[in-house]
Formats: sequence, structure tokens, C-alpha cells
Amino acid sequence: MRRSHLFWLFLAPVLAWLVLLIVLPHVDLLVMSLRRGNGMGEPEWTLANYATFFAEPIYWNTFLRTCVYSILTTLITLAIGLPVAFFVVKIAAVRLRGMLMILLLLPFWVSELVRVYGWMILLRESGVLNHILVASGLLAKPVEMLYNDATMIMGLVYTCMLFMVVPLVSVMDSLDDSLIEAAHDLGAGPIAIWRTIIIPHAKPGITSGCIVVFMLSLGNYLTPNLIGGKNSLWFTEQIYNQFIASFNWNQGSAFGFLLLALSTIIIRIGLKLTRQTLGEVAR
Amino acid sequence: GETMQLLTWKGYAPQQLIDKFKAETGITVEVTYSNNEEMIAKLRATRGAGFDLAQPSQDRISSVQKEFGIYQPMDYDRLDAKLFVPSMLAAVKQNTMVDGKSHAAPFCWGTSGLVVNAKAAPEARDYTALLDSAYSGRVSYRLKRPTLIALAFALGDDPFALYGDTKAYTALMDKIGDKLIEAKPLVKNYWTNGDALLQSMRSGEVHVAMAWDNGGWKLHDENPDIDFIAPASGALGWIDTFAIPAKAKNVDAAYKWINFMMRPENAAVFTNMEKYATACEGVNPFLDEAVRANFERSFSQQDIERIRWYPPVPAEIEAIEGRILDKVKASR
Amino acid sequence: MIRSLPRSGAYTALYRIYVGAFFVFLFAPLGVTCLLAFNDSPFPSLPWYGFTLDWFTSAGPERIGILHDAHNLRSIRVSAHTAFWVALLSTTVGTCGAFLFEQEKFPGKEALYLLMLAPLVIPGVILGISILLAANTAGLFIEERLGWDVGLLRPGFWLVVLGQFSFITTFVTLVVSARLKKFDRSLEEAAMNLGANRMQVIRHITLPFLRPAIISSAAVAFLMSFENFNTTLFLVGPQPTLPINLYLQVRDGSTPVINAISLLLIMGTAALALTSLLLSREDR
Amino acid sequence: MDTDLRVDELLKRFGTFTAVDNVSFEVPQGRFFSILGPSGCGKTTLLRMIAGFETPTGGTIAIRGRDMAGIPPNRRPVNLVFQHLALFPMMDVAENVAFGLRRRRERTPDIRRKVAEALERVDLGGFGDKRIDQLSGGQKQRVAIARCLVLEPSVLLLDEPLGALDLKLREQMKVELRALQTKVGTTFVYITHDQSEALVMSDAVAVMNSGRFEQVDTPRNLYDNPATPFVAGFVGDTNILRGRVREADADTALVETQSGLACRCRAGAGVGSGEGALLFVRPEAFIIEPDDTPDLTAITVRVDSVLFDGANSRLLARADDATGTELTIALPQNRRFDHLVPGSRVRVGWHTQAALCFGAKDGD
Amino acid sequence: MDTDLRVDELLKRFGTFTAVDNVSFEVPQGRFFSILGPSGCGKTTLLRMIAGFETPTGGTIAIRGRDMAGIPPNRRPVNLVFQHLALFPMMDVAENVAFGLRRRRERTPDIRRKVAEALERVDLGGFGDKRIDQLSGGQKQRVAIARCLVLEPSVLLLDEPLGALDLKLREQMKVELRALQTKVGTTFVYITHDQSEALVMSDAVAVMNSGRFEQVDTPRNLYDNPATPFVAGFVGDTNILRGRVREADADTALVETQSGLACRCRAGAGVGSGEGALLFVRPEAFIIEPDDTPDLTAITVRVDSVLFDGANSRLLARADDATGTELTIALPQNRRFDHLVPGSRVRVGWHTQAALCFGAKDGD
Ligand SMILES: Nc1ncnc2c1ncn2[C@@H]1O[C@H](COP(=O)(O)OP(=O)(O)OP(=O)(O)O)[C@@H](O)[C@H]1O
Ligand SMILES: Nc1ncnc2c1ncn2[C@@H]1O[C@H](COP(=O)(O)OP(=O)(O)OP(=O)(O)O)[C@@H](O)[C@H]1O
Ligand SMILES: NCCCCNCCCN
Ligand SMILES: [Mg+2]
Ligand SMILES: [Mg+2]
Repeated sequence: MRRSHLFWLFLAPVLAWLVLLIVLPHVDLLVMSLRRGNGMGEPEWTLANYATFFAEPIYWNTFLRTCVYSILTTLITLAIGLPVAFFVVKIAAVRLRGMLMILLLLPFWVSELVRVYGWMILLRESGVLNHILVASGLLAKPVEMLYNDATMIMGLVYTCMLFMVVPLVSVMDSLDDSLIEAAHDLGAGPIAIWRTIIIPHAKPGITSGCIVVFMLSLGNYLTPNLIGGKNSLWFTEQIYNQFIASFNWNQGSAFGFLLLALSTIIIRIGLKLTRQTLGEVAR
Repeated sequence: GETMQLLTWKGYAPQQLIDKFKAETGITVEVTYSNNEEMIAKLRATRGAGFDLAQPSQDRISSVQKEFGIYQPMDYDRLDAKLFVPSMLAAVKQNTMVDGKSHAAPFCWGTSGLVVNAKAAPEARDYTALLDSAYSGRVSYRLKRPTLIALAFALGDDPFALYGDTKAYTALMDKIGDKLIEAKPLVKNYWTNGDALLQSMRSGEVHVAMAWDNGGWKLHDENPDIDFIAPASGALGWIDTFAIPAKAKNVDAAYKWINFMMRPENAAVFTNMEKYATACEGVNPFLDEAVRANFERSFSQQDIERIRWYPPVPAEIEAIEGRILDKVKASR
Repeated sequence: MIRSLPRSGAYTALYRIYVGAFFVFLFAPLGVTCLLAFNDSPFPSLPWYGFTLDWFTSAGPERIGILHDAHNLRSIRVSAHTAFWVALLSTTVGTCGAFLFEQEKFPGKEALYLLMLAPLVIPGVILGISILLAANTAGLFIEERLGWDVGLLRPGFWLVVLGQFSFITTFVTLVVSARLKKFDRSLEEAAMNLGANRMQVIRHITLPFLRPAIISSAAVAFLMSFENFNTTLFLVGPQPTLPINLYLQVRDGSTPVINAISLLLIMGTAALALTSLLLSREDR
Repeated sequence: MDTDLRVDELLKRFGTFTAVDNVSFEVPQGRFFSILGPSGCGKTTLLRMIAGFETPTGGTIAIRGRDMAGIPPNRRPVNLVFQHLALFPMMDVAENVAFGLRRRRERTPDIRRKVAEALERVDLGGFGDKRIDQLSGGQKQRVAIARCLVLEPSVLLLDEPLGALDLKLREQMKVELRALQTKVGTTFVYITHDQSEALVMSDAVAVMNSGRFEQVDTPRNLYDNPATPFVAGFVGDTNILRGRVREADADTALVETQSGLACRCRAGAGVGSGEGALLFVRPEAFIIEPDDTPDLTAITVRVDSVLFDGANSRLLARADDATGTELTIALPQNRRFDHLVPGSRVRVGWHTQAALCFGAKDGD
Repeated sequence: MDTDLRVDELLKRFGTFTAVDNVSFEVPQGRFFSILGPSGCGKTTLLRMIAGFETPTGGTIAIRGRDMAGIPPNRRPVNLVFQHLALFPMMDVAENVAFGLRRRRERTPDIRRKVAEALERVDLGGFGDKRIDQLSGGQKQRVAIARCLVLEPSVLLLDEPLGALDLKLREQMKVELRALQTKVGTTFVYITHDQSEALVMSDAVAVMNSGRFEQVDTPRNLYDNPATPFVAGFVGDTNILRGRVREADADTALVETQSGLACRCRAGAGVGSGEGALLFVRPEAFIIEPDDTPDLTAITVRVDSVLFDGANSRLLARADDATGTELTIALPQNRRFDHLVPGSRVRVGWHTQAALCFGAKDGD
């Protein structure tokens, strides 16, 4: 088949983008992770960077922790977001819907940093919430609500909420009301309707929301770093430390590559379990 | 117009002086805030480009210079030598020597020690207070190498002496690491930079902290209960410098800025504001009374002698420390 | 259950409370941030010392309001500048991508499509470091072999633009593709049948049809770039963007000038988001 | 005979707009009852009130004698076949049909048996494990019905269930649906805007207009003896001529049309001497080249065009006078009229009994 | 008369599937030519080849004598009205109509004048600045046509342009479209799967089946003298009876149906003594309770149901014998047959000329 000039016009920038900015950098990441400089001398090929990861419990512990907490964050976000999405699409008065959508979207267009900062001044020991609780006599003295895992998860859930709600809203939107009416007409109560109609229908939205949220919390740096506190070492921080504090780019690359592999594998598993493909989910 | 890119610590380039410099020379100074690690990392990533002037600590220059070549040799002829305290200039030249060339000039100096709220923690005299369960939940320090070193001294070791002996140094650090892990429940948080700590001391969230001297002094102005204390096992002394990155574009402006900043009246503006001691010779007439009083209050003659000045850091040391710091952070 | 089905009062009330609580959760941190921008105190916390505009307008030296804060103002300019280029580049390339994946057939299309989706599953931090590494490798190579020092290949403005572009383009491609999917190909055939060539078809028919999607994805790209932190962190050079700059200040503690900046940011994004939303509604 | 559904003075307002306006009717057990009306006349609203999805503003609904007020949709002994069927795409055919039984927690073997029977009844035996998107339009139709019938509702409500099908399939499903209803004996309430569907399938048809029932009658009576001008115009093709009543007695009237033609016709409601009137004549009522008989009205028309359409062929013609009233005239295909071409002039006539007039304000 | 469009042995294969199979025809200037066939028979493919959107696998297309091979769609002197019209929603009516003229870089005042004229011609004068979504279905239709006509194409191609309209509007547009074509005189090539559209509008109709033309003829000839069994079955309603030829001469044959009924009928193609045959009898060809006349075939049937549908009413009946062949019989609404109810037995008959048979293999 003869190709038009337009085809090349479309292909060239896309290919340049994907090859130069996605493929090559990740190849380089892999290469870097397989090398190690010996002082001033020539760098050599080695698996030592990966060996370090597995030999040193702090590294893979952090790795596991990051993974488990990201999954937890994903599930909590889903549990909170699902009823909200359903409310906005199917329960709220139609004329309120546009406004609710705007309200849902707005906070997330504001820099993540500002949002985390807001939580910090809200929750810290000298923060607004403590101030209010003490002033109203509910608390005898301020307690630190920042710098613990629960708050960190809350922060991650907050940060990622939009990316769960939006796909859920759009998938709920495509659910024909008459399916729910029909189910009800055939005798189903709310629980049966959720179980047999809504959840199965929303599955693609749930999957894509979960993938994005999982990804975002796994790769998050700001939230664990700023409100995670003294115990909450996140794997991205460890990568940052290797790059910035220890100047060990090779080790950092190995960590980076492991994180990439982890996210890819978990997402793969998620897709397998729900029998979907990335292409479908992205639509 | 002409601009100069400055990579430095927060507070090292007061707006007032930037404006004055601009008025005098027409050069706009654009500042990027950073700390030692990030400064090095950044210059490494840019291979010494992007900035015209950086301000790392003197002990963190030679090893990275050897490995990455991110600075250019300092042309001391272009500096106004009489503006510098001679002993400091000599020490910095000495410590930043690579391949027979020196790479930095001193800017200011200070110490790390304890900042203590005397009302809540009257007993805190040495770094060991950071491990004292009496102050549970009210302790704060940076999870960075100075803390490791300080505790080593406090526990009776001399980490600087072990710089050459990787094995022994590793063992020492492992020991310190364990102590820190053990004492982790006492820690309120690991602070990352000055103002955040000041905030928590001010609000009473923290009573004992390891920090820079100026922080304690700043707080002392607001609340006399809080002050800087030179620890019994010795405050850690540092000198921050000027160093010119290898591919600086506007080297002229960099030298102009150094000479400008070291003029006594300008150096005094900085010191009065940030409370750090300056490496400027002849600054005294311009200093506030209170600033001079700070130093005298916190440092006895004995304390001054006990200050432990950082020697240049060898390359392998950072990796050893980095692992310990990660381990402490990750433990529960 | 849904609007058309009868539901009990308690069910509705509980549901409303839940959603109300959710929105409080959503807006609490923002509200507090905005409020404390007006507190007459050097610290962003309670107690309330009275109303002030210092954190917006004060010229120093004690308090520097955002209008006089050269350092923060510069980073806002840098961010806007970055976001402009990212929006421009990613909208252009993303639109090409949409055309490529929706309208062309070629071997390896499926694989290329998956590759295009990859940035969705690459953590931003990893994208940042891998681009940093690649730029460094290429920069060193060119420097060693040819002796050229290529500014583009080290942390700095353009590397930030490229880094953000590399994943934002995926979003643009998806948004424009979604609209292009709804495009009735027979419109193109009709235009050809009326004498237009392929280029004219795109100019007069397809692009006008895509316009709302292109505008709104440009707005989204702008916002995404403006608020990006993770990827930027590793690529930023001497010109820090606003999020990076704010991060350093939040980490290090700062005056309520951050609150003032946040307030302006919230209002600015709200205005932009609303405009793009209204625009896209008009088109429906 | 028992009454399955009784609706009394049912009223539904949306704000100030009255969608269903005081509608009353009864459907005896086992009947096929249709509600026929143009789009937007309130059919769906009426049906949804019966199913329980809308709450009436006034009036009562009783099913098998039991008042339905306050009973939620899932407790009513009626089931609804939705316009777009609303089959559950996430389930296969058998699961769709089993859905209601499962909700009743019937035992699995019972469910299996009943589902098989229901599918058998709609001629879909063995289709149980097909996915919904593997079915043709007509098959989906039948699954939707089976899904309701398996629950043995007292009344099955159907909301334009053939609307989405194409023409040929619709023709075929009309016949099948009626046959199915006869076989299972369940009472059907069927709404449609297609008069042919209503006429072909129903025992009784209610013609609805702007929220009201205009006439409830058998198909043949609707066609032959429409009670109102609306029914006369809506049910079946017809020519509508505007005129004025010259004379009127109990059964017949003499109407003079605007074109000046005097025509004797059956008199419907509201016909008064000297008043305005609408005259309805069906295309097939015209006799082309008639013999002059006493009760015949005849005029000369000029043929505009011959629309050959097999058994359904028509002449478009125009009264050959000043007003040039347009007429549509059925053209029998017995080759007698092959000489008629555009431009031909020909006499056409109709019997008094074949024309019907209603009183009408001149503005109508 | 000049030939506007000549198609010769046109062939289109998709892979191994032949969508258009050796089709040849000519359309003289100014004619309304329809192509009628069931869904999927290849109509659109044929039209798209003429418009230049598909490349033929073989054969030639010539327009006004010029071979079209290798000429891209935007250079062909034909225009296409798309099934879903494909009006440009981002432009107003006038811009839509002006689109082609602008592509030809005509001068702005000329464009303005021609657009106004074109809109006038389709009775949309003054609609120029309306947005597309402000138009009714029928108006959109006419804009789509004006947009093509303004370019003065040699041939206007129309791909089921009425398919998307609702029933009433479609009836009306049929008539209007034919009138418009007569007025402008442009050659129309019109495709549809609706036999009524093709019959009502066209000068000539090609009946297409599985990629081939079965018959090209006038509407009346198609209906009365179908050349193939497919045409007989597809054009107009009909009853199809399977049987075997007993005797056959040049014009007529004696067919014995499977139910054992002997019927004399016209003989179509492929009829041979002793061979299988298909017998076609239209519903309106049945005479209910006929007088016995020599060339009449009569049988007794049992009524299954009476489908009352006004002028279009039918009996569904079954031959009252062992095979029970199903028959659809037109039921005249002259009240003579009001006594027929389901279960009635009645004699029906048809004339030799009203029945037609074709040879058929038994498996057909
Ligand atoms: N929830 C509602 N709020 C306000 N008006 C409504 C509502 N539902 C229906 N209507 C109005 O009531 C009228 C009747 O609507 P309904 O759906 O019953 O008509 P219908 O006869 O079923 O029409 P169709 O044949 O088009 O389905 C319409 O004018 C509609 O606009
Ligand atoms: N691009 C194609 N590739 C493969 N097969 C095709 C293609 N286009 C059409 N066909 C096949 O060719 C046959 C004829 O298609 P075409 O669209 O011409 O039918 P049609 O007569 O227009 O039908 P309809 O009335 O449904 O529009 C169909 O079986 C169709 O599946
Ligand atoms: N390890 C050396 C510490 C140097 C500290 N410089 C302090 C600057 C604080 N603003
Ligand atoms: Mg309806
Ligand atoms: Mg087609």
C-alpha cells in the first residue's frame, strides 16, 4: 500500500517522542543499573547493584512496604470513590451534576504540593485541627497527627482520589439507568443490584482507576516525604537518596528499574485477574 | 541584563544585598536554594554547568572534585585577599586542594550543636541527650551525616580518625546506627532544614534538637528559654565556601559577587540577619551587639577549643553513611 | 437506588451525609491554606492574630509578600513558561498521535500503541531519572567525541520541558483520540467528494471537529505541567519551577507567603479549569 | 371475567406540566391491551406509574384488585419490558432469565427448569449459554420477554419493544408477539406509536393524546368509527378536508368543503349546521371513474403523479378547481387504470358511509 | 439520448469475498435510476466505486464517456449523498453548501449567488445561516442534496438517504425527492433496500442480490413480471409455494404444490416438466370465496388469524390439507368478509395470470 505524506508527518514526531524520550532513557536506565564504577577507573558490567538490593533487608523491606501500602491506598481509594461516583452520576439531581463534577475536579488541578501543605498545616501538632480540638475542649493537649503511616495513607488516598473517581464516573455514565430499573423490577434489592449489575458493569473503570492510583502512589515522592514522618521511608525516597545523597547513580538506577518492574508486574497481574488489556483500560 | 546563577543555602543571599549588588553592577542574581548533597548532585548532573557560583561546605569539595570535576580552580588573584580572615582562607585552600589547585574561598562558618529549651530540658548538655528517654517525643535532628559523627564523638569515638579505615568506619557507623534505631521512638521527627525545626521548637513541639548554632540564637531572641549549647563532646565546626562550577558562564560576576559579599558592611548584613559568623576580616564594627553576645554566651574558651572541624570527606565514606541513614529511616 | 427508583429517607440522608463529608475532606486542606494566607502571623498556623494582606503586598524587609517575592515570582514565571511549551509540544505531537492511531493502518501499530501507553504505568520519578541518565550519557558522549557542550542535554529548562512532555503527550493523545473516535469518517469522504484533498479535509473538517478536544487537552497539559513535581525534580536546573520551589520552602518551613501563593494558584487553576470545562460543554 | 389491571383517574404532573391527565381504564385477564399515541403523549409515564417507577400525582392503580399505592416496583406483580430491552450484557441468556428467580431465592434446580421452560416458550430452547451480543434483534426481544414471563407476572407491560427493530423484523415480530401472548395467556399492556402494531396485535386499543385517552375500542372500531378527529387522523391513512356544515341530521351531514364541493357524509361528534367541520376520507374509499349512484359524491381531479408501489399504489391528485385540494387516492392494481398518467383528468367518488365529519372550529 | 454513467463488468473483491460481481449497466442522462437489494448485497460498495472511494478489482466506470480509472474522488464529476448525510456540523447551512465551490476557488460573489440559488431550489431559501442541528430531518436531507447539486455533477449518487428518517417523513420525502429530480433534471443513482422507495421514485430499478444484478427494469415490470425468483420474492409481498412441474408449455405451466394442489400459472425461467418449481402468488391476487371460473385455482383454507390493519388487513391462513401450507391473503375492507374469524374455513382462489412459477432445485 502506498502511504501518503501525511502518514509520515504523523508518524515522525510520535516515533521521535517514544523512541528518544521513552525507549532510549529506559534502556539507559537498565544499562546504568548493570554497571558500577570502581573509583576513578572504567565502569564495569555487574549485577552487584541488584545483589545489594537483595542482600540488604532495608531495601527490600522498604520495597515491599511501598508495594503493600500502595495496594492498600488503592483499595481504600476505590472504597471511598465508588459511592461518590455513583452519587454524582445516578443520584444527585441532574442539574447539580455539572457543579458536582467541577467540585470533584477542582482540588486536583491545584498542585499536589499545595494540597499536601494544606494537610500539614491542618494536622500538625500546632496545626489548625489541634487548635480547634483543644479550644473546644475535646482534647486536653495537642497530639501529633502528622508523621505516621495512617496519615500518610490518608494523604495518598487524597492525592489519588481524582484518578479513581473520574474513570468511575465515566463508566457509571455509560451504565443505562434502565438496567438498574430492570433489575429492580425483577425483584433485586440494592445489594443485589450493586453485586450483579453495577460492579460488573463498572469493572473496566475500576481497573483503570486502580491501575492509575496504584501507579501514582507507588511513584509518589511528596506525600510520604512531607507527611510520612520518621518511619515512612518510601521507595522513591530511597532512589532519591541514592542519586542525591550517595551520588550512586548505578545503585539508584537498579532501584528505579526494580520499581518499574514491580509496577509493571502488579499491573499485569491486575489486568489478568480482571481479564482486561491496557488498551481497553486506557479508552 | 546580565544575570548570575547562584546555588546556595537559604539565607546566604539576602534580598537586600541582591538589590544592592544589582544597583552597583547591574547584574541580577538568581538564587537556587539547596544543601550540600543536592548541590553536589545538581552540579554532577549538569557536569558543572548551569550555575555561576555555588556555596558548598569546605569538607565536601575535594572528593567530589576528584571524581566528577565539577568545579574550576579558584583564581585567588581576582579576590580581594584582605577581605578574608587569613587563617580561614588558608584552611579552605588547604582542604579544597585537588591536583595542586584549590577550589574555594571561605564565606561563613558555624557549628552544629544542641538547641535546647532549658525550661523543658535543663539537663541536656551533650549529644547523648538526643538518645535520652526523658525527652521522649520531643527530640529532633537531621537524619544526615553530622548526626552520625556527633554521636560518635559523644559516645567516645573519633570518627574523623577513622576516615582512612573503611572497615573500622563501617563498624563504628553500624554501632551508631543501632543506637539511633534504638532511640528512634524518642524522635519527634527528622528535620530537614532550618526553619522547620525553628517552627517546632518555637511551638514547643520539640525540646532538644541537634542543629546549627544560629537557629538557637534566633530563637533565643524570641524566647530566652531556648538557646544554643555547645555540647560537652565538642561542637562540629564547618566552613561554607564559594566555589565556581566548572562550566560557569558568568565567571566575572561570580568573582564580583564574592568580593561584594565579603565587604565588611555587606558581610555584616548577612551575619546580623542569619547570625552565622562570617569569614570577613574587619566586620566587627558593623555587627549588632546581640550577635556578638550570642557567641560569647554559648561558647566558653574551652568550648571553642573543643570545636571539631570537619576534615575533607573521602569518597567511600558517604556510601557507608548513606546505608546507615536509610536503615535508620526504614526501621520501626 | 437511583433517581427514578423509590428510596427510603434514611438511605438518602445517610448517602448525603457521606458525600457531604467527602467534599469536606476534599476541600478542608485547601480552605485552611487559603484562610491562613490572611493571618497576621509570621507562621502558617493558628491562633488567628487578625486579618492582613501582608503576605500578598508587603514589600519587606520583615515580611515579603508574594508581589515582592522575586524568588517565588521567578519560579511562577518559569513554570508558566515551561507549561506553555509543554502544552504546545504535547498538543501538537499528541494530535499527530491521535491521527496516527485512529486513522492510519501500519505494521506494528498495536505495539506502538502499547508503547504510547507506557508513560501511564511509569512512575514519574523513574521517568525523570531515566531521562536525566540518558541526557547525561548523550551529553558526555557528545562532549567526549565532538567536544560540544549541548545545553539541552543537562538539567535545565528544556530538559524539564522534554521530561514533562514525555508523559503528558500520552494524555493528550488519549483525549484527542477519544474525540477522533467519535468522528464520522463519512464527513471526510463527503468533503473529498465535494472536491477537497486530504490536507484540506484535515484543515476544514477534522481539525475544527477536534478543536474542543485540542483546546481542553492543551489546558489540561498546561495544568499538568504547571503542577508537576515528580518528573521535574530530577531534571530541574538553575530555574526551579514553582512546585520545586514550594517543595523546598515547605520542607524547610516558611512564612505564610506560601499560603498566599497557594491561594493565587487555586484561584488561577479554578479559573482555567472552569473555562475549559465551559468550553467543552458548549461543544456538546 | 376477572380484571387484572384497573386504573382510576390517574394523574401525573411534572411541575405545571400534566403528562398523564385523568386516565381510567380496565384490562380484563388475558387480554392484549395497547396504548397508542404520538411521541410525548405520556405513554411511558403511564406505564412507569403502573410499574412503580413514578409516583402518581393522583388516582389509583389496582392490580388483581390490590391497590398499588406505596408498593415499590420490586414488589409489584407486574413486569416491564423496556424499550431498549435492558438485557444485562454482563450475563448470558440463561442468567438473564434466571435473574428474577434468583432474587426470589428459588432453589437452583427449580430455577434451571423454569429457565429452560421459559426459553422453550419463546422458541429459544438451547440458547441459554449464548452471550447477549450474540443474539439478533428479534431474539433479544424474546429473551427480554422470557425474563419477565418466567416470573409469572399478573400483567406484562411492554414499552414500544419493537421500536428498535428494522422494518421486516418488526412485521414478523408483530405476528409472533401476538401468538406468544395467546399461548401464555398473560395480560399484556403494550404501548406503541405505530398504529399498525396496535391494530394488528390488540384485543383493545386506547388512543392517547396529550395525556388523555381519546377512545378505547377494538381495532376495527377505531378504524371504522373513530370517536374524535384525532383518532380519525391518527389511525390509518386518510385525506383531511376542511369545510362547513350545510345541513346536519342525526347520522349524516352535508358538508361544503373549502373548494366548494358539497359532500354528504356520516356525522361524528360536534357537528352543527353552519359550523366548521373536518371531513375525513380514506384513500381506499375513493372509487375511480365511478358509476353515478345516489349516495355518491364525485369530483374531477387532475393527476399529479402516479406512485406505483405494487398493491399499495397511489395517485397524488388535485381537485380540478380553484382551491386545488390535494388528495391521495388508492390505485387498485387491476390494470384498469393503466391509462392514468400525470396530467390525466379523472372523476373520483366516494359513498356517504365512507366519509366522516367532525365539528371543528375554523382555526383547528 | 446521452449516457451519463456506464458501468462495465465491474468487480470488487475483498479478499476472497466478492462484494460486487460483474455488474454492467448504463444510466441515460436525466434518469432516476435505483439499485434495490437486501442489506449486504453490495450496493454501497458499488456506489463507492463510482464515487472513487474504492478501487474496482476489475471492470470500468465511465462518466459522460470519460473513464474514471485512477481519478481520485475529489476530481470526479459525481457527488454522493451519504446515508447519514455527513453534513458538516461545524459549519452553517450556507457554508456546507459553499464547501465544494470554495474548494474550486470560485469567486466569493459567485459562491454567494450559487448557494442562494441552490437553497432556493430545495425550498430552503433563507435558511443559509441556520446551524445544522437546528434543522429537521427532512431539511437536513435537502441541504445534503443542495450541497451536491450546487456543484452541478453529471451524476448524483444517493446512498439510502431516507434510511435515517422516521416512517411518516420518509413517505413524504419519497414524493418530494422524485419531484426535485424532475425539476433539476440531474441524473440520480439511488440505492435502497426499501422496495417501496425504489418503486415509487424510479424510472428504472436494478434489483441486486449477492453482488449481481438480477433484473433491470421499470418498477411496474419488476412487480408484474419479475425475471427471477429472487425478484419475485423481494419486490412486493408474496406467498411462496414449493412444488413440482407437471406440464409446461411456452407461457404457462401446471405445478403441483407439495400440498398436492394443482395450479396452472405463468411460467418463468427454468421451468421444465417434472422439475422442482417455486410458485409465487401475491396476497392481493387471492379472491376470497371466488366464483368458479375456468382459469381459476381454488383451495380451502382455515383461518389462523385476522390481522386487522385498515386497508392493509390480512388473513393468516393454512391450506386445509395434510401439509397445511401457510398463506397470507389480503383482506379487502369492504365488510363482505367480516364473518371470517380465526378457525373459519373458506375457499380462496387465484387466476392463472396472477400466479408465476420458476424452476428451482428442490433444495432451494
Ligand atoms: N421526569 C420528567 N420531568 C418532566 N417532564 C417529563 C418527565 N418525564 C416525562 N416528561 C414529559 O412528559 C411528557 C410525556 O412523556 P412520555 O415519556 O410519557 O411520552 P411517550 O408518550 O412515552 O413518548 P415516546 O413515544 O416519545 O416515548 C413529555 O412531554 C415529556 O417531556
Ligand atoms: N472494506 C471491506 N472489507 C471487507 N468486506 C467488506 C468491506 N466493505 C464491505 N464489505 C462486505 O461487502 C458486502 C457488501 O457490503 P455493502 O456495504 O456494499 O452492502 P450494502 O448493500 O450497502 O448493505 P446495506 O444495505 O446494509 O448498506 C458485505 O458483506 C460487507 O460485509
Ligand atoms: N556538614 C556541613 C554543614 C554545613 C551547614 N551549612 C549550614 C547552612 C545553614 N543555612
Ligand atoms: Mg416513551
Ligand atoms: Mg450500504
